[in-house]
Amino acid sequence: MKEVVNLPVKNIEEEEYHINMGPQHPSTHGVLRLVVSLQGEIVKSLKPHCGYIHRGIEKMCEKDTYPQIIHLTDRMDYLSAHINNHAVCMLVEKALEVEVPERVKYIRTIIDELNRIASHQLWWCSFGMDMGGLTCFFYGLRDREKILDIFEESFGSRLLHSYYTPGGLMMDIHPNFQKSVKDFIVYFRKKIKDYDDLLTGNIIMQERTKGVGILSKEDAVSYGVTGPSGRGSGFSCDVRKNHPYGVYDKVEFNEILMHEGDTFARYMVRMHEMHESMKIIEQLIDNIPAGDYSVKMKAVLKLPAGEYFQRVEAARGELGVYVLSDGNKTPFRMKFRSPNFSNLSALDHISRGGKIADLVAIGGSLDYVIPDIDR
Amino acid sequence: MKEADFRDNETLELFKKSGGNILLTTIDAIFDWGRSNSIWPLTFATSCCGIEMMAAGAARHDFARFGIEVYRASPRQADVIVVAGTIVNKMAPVLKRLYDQMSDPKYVIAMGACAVSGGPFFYNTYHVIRGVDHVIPVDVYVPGCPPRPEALLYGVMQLQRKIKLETMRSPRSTDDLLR
Amino acid sequence: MNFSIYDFTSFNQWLDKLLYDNLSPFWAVVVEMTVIGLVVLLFYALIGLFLVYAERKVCAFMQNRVGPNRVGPYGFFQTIADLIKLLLKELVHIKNADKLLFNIAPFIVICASFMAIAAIPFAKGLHAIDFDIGILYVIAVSSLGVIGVLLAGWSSNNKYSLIGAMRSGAQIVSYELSVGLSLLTIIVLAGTMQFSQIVEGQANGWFIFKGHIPAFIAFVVFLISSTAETNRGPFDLAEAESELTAGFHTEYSGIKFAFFFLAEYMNMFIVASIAATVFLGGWMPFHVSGWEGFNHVMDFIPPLIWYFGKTFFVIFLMMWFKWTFPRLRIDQLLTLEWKYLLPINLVNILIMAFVVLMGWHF
Amino acid sequence: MNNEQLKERILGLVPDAEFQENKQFLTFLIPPARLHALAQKLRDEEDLAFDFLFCLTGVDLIKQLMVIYHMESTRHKHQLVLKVQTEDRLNPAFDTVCDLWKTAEFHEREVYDLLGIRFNNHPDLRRIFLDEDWKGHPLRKDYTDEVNIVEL
Repeated sequence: MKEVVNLPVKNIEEEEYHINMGPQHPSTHGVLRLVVSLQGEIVKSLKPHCGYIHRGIEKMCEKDTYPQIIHLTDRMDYLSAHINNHAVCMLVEKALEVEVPERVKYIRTIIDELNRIASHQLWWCSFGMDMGGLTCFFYGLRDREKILDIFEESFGSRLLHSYYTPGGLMMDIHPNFQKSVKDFIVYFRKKIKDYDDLLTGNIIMQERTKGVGILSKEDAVSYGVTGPSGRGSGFSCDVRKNHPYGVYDKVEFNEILMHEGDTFARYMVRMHEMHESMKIIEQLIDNIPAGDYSVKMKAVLKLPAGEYFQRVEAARGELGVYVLSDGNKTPFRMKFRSPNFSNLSALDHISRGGKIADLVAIGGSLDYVIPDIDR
Repeated sequence: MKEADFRDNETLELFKKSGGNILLTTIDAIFDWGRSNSIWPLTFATSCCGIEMMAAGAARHDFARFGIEVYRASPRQADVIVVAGTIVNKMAPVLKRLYDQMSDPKYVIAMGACAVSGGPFFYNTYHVIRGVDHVIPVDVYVPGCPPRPEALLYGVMQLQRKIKLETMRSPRSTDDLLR
Repeated sequence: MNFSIYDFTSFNQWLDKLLYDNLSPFWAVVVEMTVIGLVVLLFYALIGLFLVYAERKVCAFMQNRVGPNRVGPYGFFQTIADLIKLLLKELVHIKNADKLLFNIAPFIVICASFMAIAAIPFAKGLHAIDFDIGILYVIAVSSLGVIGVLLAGWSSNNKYSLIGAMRSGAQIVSYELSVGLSLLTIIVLAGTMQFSQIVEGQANGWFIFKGHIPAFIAFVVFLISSTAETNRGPFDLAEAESELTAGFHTEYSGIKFAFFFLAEYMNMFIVASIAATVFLGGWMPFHVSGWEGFNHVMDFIPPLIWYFGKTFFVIFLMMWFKWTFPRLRIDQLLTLEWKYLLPINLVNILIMAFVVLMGWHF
Repeated sequence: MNNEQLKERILGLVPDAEFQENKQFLTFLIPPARLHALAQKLRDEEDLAFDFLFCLTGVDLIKQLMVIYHMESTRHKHQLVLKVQTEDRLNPAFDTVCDLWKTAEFHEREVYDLLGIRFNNHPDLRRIFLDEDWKGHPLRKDYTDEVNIVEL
């Protein structure tokens, strides 16, 4: 007689349903892969798998000279390319004890802030798209083109500029620069109201984001969630305030802090930051001092042996650059502390218990740029 | 751009010279007209070039004019995969799989220096595929780091031109055509 | 023999007579049905293509773009190019998919929308069949489509598809209620379910005006719930692109995908024409009692123009929704239906019944 | 707390910590065995309160392997750098700190992936960027790969 086999009875309630989001998925903003365990529509847990765009930039840096490295940093977080350049330039300047002219500091600060606005505009586009409002995408990109026009006028490139060099700038700003920036501020002050009308005030959007994906302040600090995402949880992590660089110590601006820690708070922090950035630019644009746009540097830059660290506030959070130099023209070890990498680590924690749609909204509000995670 | 400049590469049109039966050429013309005017891209971007691809779809450059705005997230329904950005060793099998999942006829545009040749990540790195043509066949290369949206549009128009030369007839050898 | 674009009854009678005079009754019926079928099929394809084009232009207009303009004048042949391409695209056979159901699903979806068109009156005398339970028929038939969606999701052997199908099932089953009840409100007022009589009943004023506030509420509820029933944004959870890549039709390619694509637009056309017929008077011109001259001018505009004008107005409203609102979450979607629309609807019917009883309507 | 006081405090906690000169940060090289206990104290004690680990770097010093912890106190705004080293290049291992700072989980996985340094008690120590079957650890100075690397 055949033996009766007792198959293990599975409890359907406890069974999990795994789906792969990515590497090609519209809401992962690139090639991130999230393995999501679902129970019905509810996210039980998720595991991020990175590395689908890991290009080994840190290894390349060990063979490249410092001016070459600047070009690689552009391609990490391409949406805040200038700010990444700024970090490396300041690090080299600090190591060589070079003081850059005031004019350079002013211009760098203005362009950093323009870059931050452009980045937040693109975030708004993609956040709107993640929420299902496709028109947001076009509104945001329409206004972003205006900033790209300013960039193109001054340094001839739209996205990756490598405009900063150790010791100053690649070239002087275009004579029209001040006028076009001022025009843009006037234009964007008007247009940002559209953003509020279209998405911020929308009942569906508010229902979907308020109270969703809550990240407490303690967790934000522990996970190292910085930038607008961290400030949405009340974590005062603005490098511009805490460790001022450029001319941030000379301008008046507020560090936007919200304490709810939900998706809507992260959204609102970015919306307010665009206003703050415009405020900073307005204070600086008329006061750019005359002078050289660059100081004379040696042809081959050799950093004295030692360790150097530079922190800047990129559009998505704190970017840290660590260099261990052995006195050669190339770094011995270079490490980028990328904001998105730490922000991503919190995704599992904050999206548990939400729905799939919440996961998408949370991902949009963390605003990750995958090449910056993978480097 | 002037029409003459656009057509400065004449090798493509040589393929058309070989002539054929009127019924087949008419059907060819209709099919090619349909295919070339409805190229739906796959939503796929790996890095910086993806942003310029988005910009190409946005209000200023608006590649909906060519009927390309129907971004399909599912590879089954897409016609062209615009490889926008670096492809690394870990991504290569995924890309191959995406390409295999697309239904024929399918086309590939390699957008940006990374996809064309590895670009800035050619030397001293251990994880980058130097050119996406090592993984999947490429129809049009669009150089630039990243290419401007206009460049992508130009690439798409060249792809349309290429599609217009497709035929159902059995292919002839290149020597035959160039004679 | 006088044909007029105001009344197609005489044309129908002439055609009917012609066929019966020349053929045996059996063949006359066969020919009649074939002709009607072909006309409806052609109409279906044309409207579908036009709607896709219209949507692309409307969304371009809302997004500061120009939309298709390279293929033909103003890009008018864009959708024809798309159709040719989709027809010629490879049909991917999915391993481990349920072959029969996988292949049959798009046909169910398209047949459901195809059948619903039959009952809709386009002008006086211009409809395929005039049921005395026309509204009931349309509601019943149009909700058959969900079976196709469920089958597509189930048989694709794809997890995204399954989630999309389940969402769609929950959504359509719930919103079907609101659609039915909001139409019921008007049936209470009209006292009939036959489309031709409903339209006739609006000769001296459209129901949305005749029925006071309850009719207007019913119209709004119908608009919301019919948008949801057609799986369009902001209720496009079944295909939610940013969440489920393409939802239930993730695995479909070529012409089968085109069927889903077309069915979506046709469903939109159908619900829009029901809205136009039941609430906005169908092909009836706009009349204000007492203004004879004005009414006469209105009568001069052919009913087909009235009908399509109203339908496209409603379609434009639905496109406007889609391109403005972000998508709802599944629990909010069900909350909206069961906690808000349904109670509002039930109360609304009571009020309407009361209004009709007291004779307060016009 | 300024750097002088902080230095006294740390040396009080770990007498065998080696102070290193650095212009920017207060830097200590500490024995690996004391890492976790010290990190715990650094995070939990009221006057130290280093709650924000803003960078975790692995370095290959050719002879040794080193891990660097950059930390900051969000309350007191002071910063500190800890280093741990090992000469064991075959089986390097340190204690994990990801139970103290959750951000360390990903950073330690990165260090493991690129430098091959193991972290004891880490909950999920897998490669994070490279494939599971990838051979070697690319950021090591002795890493060679004739197939993939084109030297300039």
